[in-house]
Amino acid sequence: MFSFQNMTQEIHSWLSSLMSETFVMLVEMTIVGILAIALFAFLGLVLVYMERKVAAVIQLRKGPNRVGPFGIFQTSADTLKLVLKEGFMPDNVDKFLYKLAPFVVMITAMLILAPIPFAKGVQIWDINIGVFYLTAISSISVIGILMAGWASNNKYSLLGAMRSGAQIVSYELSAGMAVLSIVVLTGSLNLGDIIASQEDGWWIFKGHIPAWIAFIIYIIAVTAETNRAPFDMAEAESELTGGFHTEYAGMRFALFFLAEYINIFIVCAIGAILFFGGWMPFHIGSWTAFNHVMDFIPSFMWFFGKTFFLIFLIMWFRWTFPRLRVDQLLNLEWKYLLPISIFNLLLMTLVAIKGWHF
Amino acid sequence: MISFLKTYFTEVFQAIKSLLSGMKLTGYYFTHPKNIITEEYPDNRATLKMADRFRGEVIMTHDEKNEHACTGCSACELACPNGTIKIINKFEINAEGKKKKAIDAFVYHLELCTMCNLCIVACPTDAIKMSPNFEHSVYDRRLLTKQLNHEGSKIREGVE
Amino acid sequence: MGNEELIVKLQELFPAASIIQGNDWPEISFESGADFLSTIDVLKSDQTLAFDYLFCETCVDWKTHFTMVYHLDSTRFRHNIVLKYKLDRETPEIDSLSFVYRTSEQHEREIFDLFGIIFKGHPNLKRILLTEDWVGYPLRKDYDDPINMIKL
Amino acid sequence: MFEEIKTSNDGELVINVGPQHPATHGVLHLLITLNGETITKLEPNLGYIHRSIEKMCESLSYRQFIYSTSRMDYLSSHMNNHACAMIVEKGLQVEIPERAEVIRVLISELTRLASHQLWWGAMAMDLGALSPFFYSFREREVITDIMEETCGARLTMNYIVPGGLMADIHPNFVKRVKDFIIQFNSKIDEYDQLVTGNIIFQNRMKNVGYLSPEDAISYGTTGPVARGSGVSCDIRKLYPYSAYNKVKFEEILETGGDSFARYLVRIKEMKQSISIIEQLIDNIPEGDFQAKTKAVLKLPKGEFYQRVETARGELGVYLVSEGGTTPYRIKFRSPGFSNLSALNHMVKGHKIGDLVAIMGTLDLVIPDIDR
Repeated sequence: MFSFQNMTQEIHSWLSSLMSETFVMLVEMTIVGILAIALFAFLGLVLVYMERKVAAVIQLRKGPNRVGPFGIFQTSADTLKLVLKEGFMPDNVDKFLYKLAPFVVMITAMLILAPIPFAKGVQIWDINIGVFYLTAISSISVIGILMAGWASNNKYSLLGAMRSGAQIVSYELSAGMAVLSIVVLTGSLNLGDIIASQEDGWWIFKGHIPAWIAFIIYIIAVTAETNRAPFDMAEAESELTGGFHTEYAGMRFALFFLAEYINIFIVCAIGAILFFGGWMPFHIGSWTAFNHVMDFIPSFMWFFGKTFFLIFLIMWFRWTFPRLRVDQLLNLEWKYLLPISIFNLLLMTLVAIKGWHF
Repeated sequence: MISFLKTYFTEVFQAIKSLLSGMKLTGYYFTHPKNIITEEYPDNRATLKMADRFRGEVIMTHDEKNEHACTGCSACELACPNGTIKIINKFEINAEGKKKKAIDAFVYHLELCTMCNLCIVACPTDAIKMSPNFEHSVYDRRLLTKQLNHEGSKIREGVE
Repeated sequence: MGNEELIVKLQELFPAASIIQGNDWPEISFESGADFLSTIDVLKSDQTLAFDYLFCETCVDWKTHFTMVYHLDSTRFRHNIVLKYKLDRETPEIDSLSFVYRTSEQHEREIFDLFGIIFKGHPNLKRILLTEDWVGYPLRKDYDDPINMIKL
Repeated sequence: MFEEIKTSNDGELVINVGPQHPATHGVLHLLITLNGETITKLEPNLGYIHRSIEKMCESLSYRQFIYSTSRMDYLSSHMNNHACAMIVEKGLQVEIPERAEVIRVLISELTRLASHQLWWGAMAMDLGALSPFFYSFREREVITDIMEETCGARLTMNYIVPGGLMADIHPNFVKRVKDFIIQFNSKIDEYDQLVTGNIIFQNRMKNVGYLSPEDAISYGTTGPVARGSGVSCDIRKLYPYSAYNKVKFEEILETGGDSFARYLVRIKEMKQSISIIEQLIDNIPEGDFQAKTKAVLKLPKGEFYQRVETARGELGVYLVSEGGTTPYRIKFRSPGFSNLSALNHMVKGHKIGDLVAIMGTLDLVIPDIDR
């Protein structure tokens, strides 16, 4: 069967025959870096296009339909426009931080790509504390947002950044709790192990009600963490005109924009890995024949299919719900999500200890 | 304690229920793209039919003999609230050797017009009317000042 | 209360004022110098009148003098009167009603802006529609601005 | 070079909301003082779209000045025109044909529906839900199409002339309005499903922007704003004009006084408008659509006042005539201007997000405020 593992191994052995080990590593790192950036740009284009189409159909519109068939090149054209735009910087901004902020947000988003297994055997960095790494790195992006808000020297930006800070710090907790409950079930922080543990069924089906609750909490918390509506406090265009990126234009704004979508992809990918088995095909316990049929669908299609389903869910939220107020946002976290997720974690631990899951 | 938990969970479930009902509606529209109401304007120009009373601009009707019904009474000019219409009159000698007032130019400033229809109401001979044409954009605003009577046109016989 | 009853009642309360039946509602007019705030106080607090709702406040420039026009409604009895107060053209001054009817705070700013009438006791009397440095009061009949032409 | 954002000593931050701000729906400028995210003071700064309509009307004839009032509250342009036409008719003492009155009311109610629908969509958009805007515009589009067919324009119709109407209704009018009623009745539940029942929306609206009945009267608020506080102020009911005394409808009163009450008033008013239209659409009397009037209108010397219920509240037109062909002085008491004055009172102690919600429920139209 077709496998990415063989391909990467062949490339590795071919390179090893050409040069010394250090150079092989350098070349491989470069290739991986280029691939990551390419994936980044491609995902950005696809997700923005997807968002616009989903929004359009929900809102009884057609959406982009002029550039290319069904407007598929619309986002490329937009990117071109943003690249060509003047990199405008207002007076009285803190120039260093103003320029640095988009890159902080962007690099954070890129770093999280490392431990994600995109398909069977396609993983940039197979780290044994993968889940821990993800939760640790994903909280750095708030620094970029705070930086942007502060450096812009704009009151709206500052308010937006402060809101975002409060929001991300709070919602990290319940997202972490939801992630932990799966870690409790598998007993491993390694993403590869977590996927492998779902070979006989995904955790959302195996883990009973606690897994469902964890999933719902996870999806709410990550919607908030990525600053998406209905939790887009940091931008809140009808309140703060644009929030932390009010003063940004051109490519710098595009980086924020891109990072937002990459973040959505990443959190959905993690969600897919934890609850829906990542690239693991749909398997049911001991139905060997059925499982074999499912194995014929390539693993990367399973991964991207699940991820895009979750992305669609988050988009669906955005185009349905009104925005929460900032104090209600924190209420929701501290009065509802956090207590529930703590109890859910206890419940999950009980399930794991007693072996009540399938 | 129990009652607190009960209200707490009822609240949570009702909240989720209300959110799901909203998602049901947007989900319905997402899965039923036939509800899309977009009109692709420049593409549907061939089939686009404006309402017959639509006020797009003032025109002067001319028949096939290049004759109009405007006597130059300037009732429309007086009725106009913005000074959109300017009538320049001339005196023609007709067949019986009588001097007769006729219009030289019916100047219409489209850029000032608010399409209030007062000039059409005021016109005693129904010489002018509103046309449903709404595509007025031009590259030079001077082009918006129009002369409504055609070149070489004259007043229709019998219109006083 | 019907209009006729209102006129009778007002005549009792304010013998000095001239009261006529207008097109819709009774009109009560005061000459400049009358104690305006106490008049309003009576109109608002009298149990049979209870004019608690000021729905229109404006001014008319009569070239020789100004007339402040107040339209009052009673949300309890649903009767209306028109109150007029004559103002001197040289020094147009009147007591502000912004503490009696909160709505008049903005209306008085507008009247100050467009007519130049000084409202004594107004908390924040400055131009509202025009810019702070605008010269003249546009709704006065002698106002003429050749640059920003309003008349055709 | 780097200048820090300055706050006053007690930590207060002054922010300009507007004149270009997505939630002010135009060029309203609010100067808000914040303590953290809590608003401590709000001062509106008006006049960005002041066009001196009152002064302009002093030089326009009685036939001409009606059209310019469409540009005040452009969402209820027909009601504005109606008020002006009625005041001229009052001065001339012209009897209006029954048919014209009924059609005026019909178009008024359609305009009110269109206005409330735009409000519904725009307010949901202020709160961050973007889809309702398109759903409300789908129905509103049908109304504007009906307007376009009968009146000749979609927004600033200028369908009214002193003495009646500019033209008779279009032959399709009755049928299309009936179709619209059927369509609207099937869609109004979606509004509740998507927005009214939504828990996030209810939390945003309830107990926000409280306006007590006393304050509502004192601030001169009218329309749905005052009715949300339980103050009866529907001119259509209290001082019926035109054909409103021939139809049965309820004046919607909510006692909550908060944003949600104001929201409910408008939602319920839409249903009342539909009921008024249903009562009248089959009973348009035959006859002329216009009374005979002179070509040049002259009002007798005197003062005239006409109150009309627009979609936003009470519009008062005060006209002073000196017997000439133009008004001597005309004053438009616009609903938005008075409603806005209550804003400062309502937002105190609330968050920025609430300011947007409260402004949404006030349903401000900026040209109406500035005139």
